[in-house]
Amino acid sequence: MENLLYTALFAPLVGSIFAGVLGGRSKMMIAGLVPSILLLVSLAASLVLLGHVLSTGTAVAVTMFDWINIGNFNVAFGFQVDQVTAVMICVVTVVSAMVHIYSIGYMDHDKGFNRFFSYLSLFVFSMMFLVMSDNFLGLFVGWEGVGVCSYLLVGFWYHKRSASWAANEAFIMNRVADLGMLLGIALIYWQLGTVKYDEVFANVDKLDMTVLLWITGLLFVGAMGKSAQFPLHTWLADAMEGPTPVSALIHAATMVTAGVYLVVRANELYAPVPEVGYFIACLGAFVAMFAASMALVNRDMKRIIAYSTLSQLGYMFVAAGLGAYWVALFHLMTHAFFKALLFLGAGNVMHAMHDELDPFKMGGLRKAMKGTFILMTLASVALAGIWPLAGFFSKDLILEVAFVEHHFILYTVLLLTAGLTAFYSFRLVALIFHGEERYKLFGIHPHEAYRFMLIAMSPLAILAVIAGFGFKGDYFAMVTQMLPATEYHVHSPVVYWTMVFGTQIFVGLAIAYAYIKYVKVKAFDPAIESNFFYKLLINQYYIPALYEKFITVPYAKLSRFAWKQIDQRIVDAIVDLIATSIYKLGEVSKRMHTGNLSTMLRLMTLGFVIVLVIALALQMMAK
Amino acid sequence: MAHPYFGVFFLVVFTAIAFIATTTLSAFVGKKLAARETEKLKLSIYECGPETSLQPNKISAQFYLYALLFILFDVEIIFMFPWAVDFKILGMFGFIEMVTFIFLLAVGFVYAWKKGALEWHSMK
Amino acid sequence: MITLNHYLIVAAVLFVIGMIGVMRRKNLLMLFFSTEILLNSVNIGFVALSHYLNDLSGQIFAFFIIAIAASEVAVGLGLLILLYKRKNTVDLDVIQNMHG
Amino acid sequence: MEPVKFDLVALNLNTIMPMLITLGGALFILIIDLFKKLDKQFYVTVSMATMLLAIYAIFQINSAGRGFFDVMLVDGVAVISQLIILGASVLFMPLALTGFRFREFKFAEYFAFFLFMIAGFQFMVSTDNLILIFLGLETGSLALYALIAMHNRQKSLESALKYFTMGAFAAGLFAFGSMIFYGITGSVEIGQMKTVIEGNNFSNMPLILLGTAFMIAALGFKLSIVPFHTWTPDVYEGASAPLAGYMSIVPKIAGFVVALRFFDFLAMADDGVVQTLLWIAAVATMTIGNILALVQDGVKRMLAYSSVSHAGFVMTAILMGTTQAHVGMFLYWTLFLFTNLGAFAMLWISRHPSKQFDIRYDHPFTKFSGMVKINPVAAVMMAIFMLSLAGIPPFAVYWGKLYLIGAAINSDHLYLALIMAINSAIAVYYYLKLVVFMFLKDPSQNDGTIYNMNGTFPLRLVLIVAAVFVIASIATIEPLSAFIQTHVVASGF
Repeated sequence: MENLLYTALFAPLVGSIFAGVLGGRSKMMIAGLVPSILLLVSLAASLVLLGHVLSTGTAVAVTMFDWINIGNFNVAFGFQVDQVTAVMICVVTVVSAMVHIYSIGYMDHDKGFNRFFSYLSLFVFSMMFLVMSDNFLGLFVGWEGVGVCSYLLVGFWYHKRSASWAANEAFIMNRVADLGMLLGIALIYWQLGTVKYDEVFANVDKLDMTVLLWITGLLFVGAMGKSAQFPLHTWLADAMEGPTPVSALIHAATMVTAGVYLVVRANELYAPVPEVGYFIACLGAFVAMFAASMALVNRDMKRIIAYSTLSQLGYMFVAAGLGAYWVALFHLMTHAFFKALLFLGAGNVMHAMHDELDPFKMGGLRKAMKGTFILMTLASVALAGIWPLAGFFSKDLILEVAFVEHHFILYTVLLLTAGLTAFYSFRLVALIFHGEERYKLFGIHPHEAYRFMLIAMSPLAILAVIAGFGFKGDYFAMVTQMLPATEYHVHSPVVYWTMVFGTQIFVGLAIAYAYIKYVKVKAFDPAIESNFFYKLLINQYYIPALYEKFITVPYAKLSRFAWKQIDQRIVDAIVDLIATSIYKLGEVSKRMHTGNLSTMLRLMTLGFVIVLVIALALQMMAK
Repeated sequence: MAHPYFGVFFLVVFTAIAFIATTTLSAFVGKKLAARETEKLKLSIYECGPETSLQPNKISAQFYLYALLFILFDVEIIFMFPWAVDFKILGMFGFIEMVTFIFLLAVGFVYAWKKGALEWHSMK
Repeated sequence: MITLNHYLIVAAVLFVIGMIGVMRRKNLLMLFFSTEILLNSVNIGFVALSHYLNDLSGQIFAFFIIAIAASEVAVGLGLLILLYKRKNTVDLDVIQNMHG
Repeated sequence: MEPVKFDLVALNLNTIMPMLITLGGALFILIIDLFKKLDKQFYVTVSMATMLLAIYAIFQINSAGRGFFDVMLVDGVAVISQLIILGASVLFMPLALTGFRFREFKFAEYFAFFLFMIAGFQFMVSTDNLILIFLGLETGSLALYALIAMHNRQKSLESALKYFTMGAFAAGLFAFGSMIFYGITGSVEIGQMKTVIEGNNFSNMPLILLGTAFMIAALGFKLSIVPFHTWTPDVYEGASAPLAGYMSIVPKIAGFVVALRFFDFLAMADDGVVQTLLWIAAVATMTIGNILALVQDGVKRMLAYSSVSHAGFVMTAILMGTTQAHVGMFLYWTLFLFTNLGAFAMLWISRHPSKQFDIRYDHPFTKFSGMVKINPVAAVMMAIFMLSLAGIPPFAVYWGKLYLIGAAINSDHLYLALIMAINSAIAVYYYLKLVVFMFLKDPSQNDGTIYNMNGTFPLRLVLIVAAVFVIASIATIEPLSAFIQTHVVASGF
């Protein structure tokens, strides 16, 4: 089992190194194939590990060696695969394996083909490291690793100014949040003297309430950054500058869910402080609604999906905040499948439309791209939460949780959001695939993606369909060995069925409305632009503008001041002075080495005399 | 002097200064004051008086090799004196040791011989 | 009466003479002479001490120093001859191609 | 007087066997050469066999202790240092099998001298008798002077002469120092000196300090302690690259062992004068070595100054006097062995007998510019050695530095630890200078093969072994330090 664990963890790293070695060269098919095959190996290993955990109910744990061993600070370099991790690694490897294969087609004509696979595999390795680590420090290392890879991949087309700006934005925002997380981990270590999950959780009751409040709060700040929760959400939409497979893998399925994973993983820390949990739930619900509203009007296909991701992350945090950790994790899993599918479909469309992102310039693509149309519709249905697809089982469950826990406001918000979700999803589908073929105006001849790309998407499609009713039972039985096994049942059957059918009907109506409104659209209607709500939403509630005005610009001014006045005049001068004086010293003493033997011998004698003088002087002083 | 290392630091600084000062001083003095002309004289054979003219028939370099070999083997004799003085006391052990010693010297001798160091005219 | 101190003073004086020679000489041959003086001053000291302490190891040390001095001379003269062949001088100022 | 009884068992010939083997090998080569002219492959094979046999003989010494009329002292320290000496020699020897012909390898004497030198250093480390130490020191050094001079370059003769002259002076200092200690204690054995001096409670301190000053000067020459280091850059520059690498390791470890035996008890005296002296010497050495390495233009000369600095770094272990420090010293040197020999071997593999890259240097920095573009494998290899020398984790020397700085902290030498850390930081600069040249500049040469044109399979093998060790040190560090620890503790240091 241990070897399997290592295989699952390190196979992507090997792939990354392989592709990285070829990084500087022009496109080589092998640089894509080898990492993909290694990821399939990793996937197989993960599945076997899942099977093992599922059948025996015991976790696989290994300690590689003592990692950091300074004084009393001792962190063993350990990994473990327990129930939660098993779910995570399977999700990660499934999605990333498919994305890898898909990318072989998607990045076909890109100059940085080899580099891309190197980064992508490195990301998978970091993500696996993150979820498999058995201590907070290892988690943090993985956390930073995925941050770096995300930076590299968002800025993959670094020659584009917007891409490198987005990469920097994502990186910097995450650093701010990571500081909180690091402080949280440091606080844990300071209080408990360990960062290993088992030991930390075993000693939670020893912690002071205030301290626990701080720890959970600080950890959540880290989670907010990575999962792009309000007010650190702006980077996610901008991160769509990266290649689409990256958006599918990192900004939908895996990395952004790391925040949820953290809360689920640290559930034993959150359990004693329901106040924090309630805050998380409220924030989650707010973000769900907030993001969904921005998705309503956006005219950028990828951004719409990104806002949808944001909104779904809100759902997950509601569940996690209310203590329904297994529900959160379940939604994480199903969401990973259908959202990755949605993104990959969007990638196909983008390819077909020559990187056009405005859905108002598309339309009627279902004839040209039948496979993509089916897959994307499937994903959208799943996202909307229509029975019997995956989204229904996980998302409706969250609604139920809110209802059962008597948080009716949250419930209402989430219900409305479900309607919005259905609306914007099918607005997109309708605009892209139905109606008139508006793209003809632009002289584009769309074509379907490579067949193997569609095949790579199909496992995700299958999972998006069956993950709900197929896995729920086993999943619940397995995961609740670790997580609190609260069943959420509405006791009155009348209320229950009313809720289920009510929701379905509500969602159905939303879909129908979207179709009616957008199927017949001929072109974008400029009249709507003067609408106040439209303005508010398309400008993302003016939040980026506010950030720009109140944080970025003053900060830039401050930095400029620090650079010009403090750094250049004082710090640099001092550093330069030290460096040049050391160098000068070298030049001076270099002159001492004249190469003349006599000088050398004299120096030697002189040295002897100096040693003698110092010795005798010291002897005097000692007396 | 509160800290025991204070003195050490003082001395490090002192040494560095003394080191640099004395070397630069000696270089300076050597450059400015050394009378170059006398050096030439010092390189002559007797270091004083008029320079000796070159010998018309130089002593062959082979001579030095002979001298070197002579010194080497001559000096090794001193290790035999103690043995010779205490021959009886050292007994068999001393004898064996000395035979080993002489054998090693003989190896050196044969080596020099075979290499032609003892041939007067073979030197190129 | 000549005591141990006299011998040691002679040894020390010889050593200092050798040391000054090592520092001042520009003729490599003279330089080697100086190092021989150094070693021989040590010999005097060793033998005197050995006699005074009534212990033989000092004299043995002296023997070995003599032997080593001889082999040192052999190697040194070998190098010196090589230098003389190439540069036609034994002035040590000619060998300062490497510096800094 | 009774005749001396001759008892073979009491001689404990095992203790002297490794040296006898190397000496025998040397004589064998000399004698063979008299009767038949053979090529260098044969001599290399014989030398390798001899050295491996000697290593085997070292492992056969099961009872550590004295032998040969109590002159030999084969304790754990002697075993480790002999292993380091022979290990470095085994790595060095294949470097003679170069692609180009170099003059020195034509002579059988080269290999004989080499084995004599090893024997000399072996004697030096496995005794505490000053006579034998002196004898070993001189045997090793005299052979080494000849080895340097045999490299047929104008500079080689110059460096041999410089090294020889200073060495002769240092020998005089060593002898005079021994004489003083003999006068104080009436013995030439370090162990008995210790007993006597500690018995008198250091009553003769001024005299002891006089002797110590002589010893510091004499050993400081061998260890290239500032200001006795002036020969180091010149000799390294003049000698062939592998020999320079070898010189930075083997004579120094022998010197360190002697210094360890000699200064260990002196440094532990109550008034701490000797300790302070060593402190100043070590700090001056690592700092000045570093500063001078900064301003060099030739890679070999830079490495020479850097090895001065490394010697100062390791010197600190002697003044600390704790077991951890002593273990760290041997550990550091073992790791340094592979790294430094590897770095010098990289220079060797790029050496051409006649082609000059620069008026003065065989290996100027500019020779390596843009190397990664035309010979990436060699560039990466070189970079690994440089990073290791700079003490960047996880490469070999990093662990040594960590161990020694840790020992400094544990023995309450906080300022020393700080200075060591600062010096390590300065050192990064000049090692990375070469890396920057290799990776960030435009190529200066047209042809990438120029960097390994002297290479043959044995040379590459040595390089690979060194590189693998440097990289894999993260795994080998544990067993290695455990091995050294047992041996050092067993010999009471």
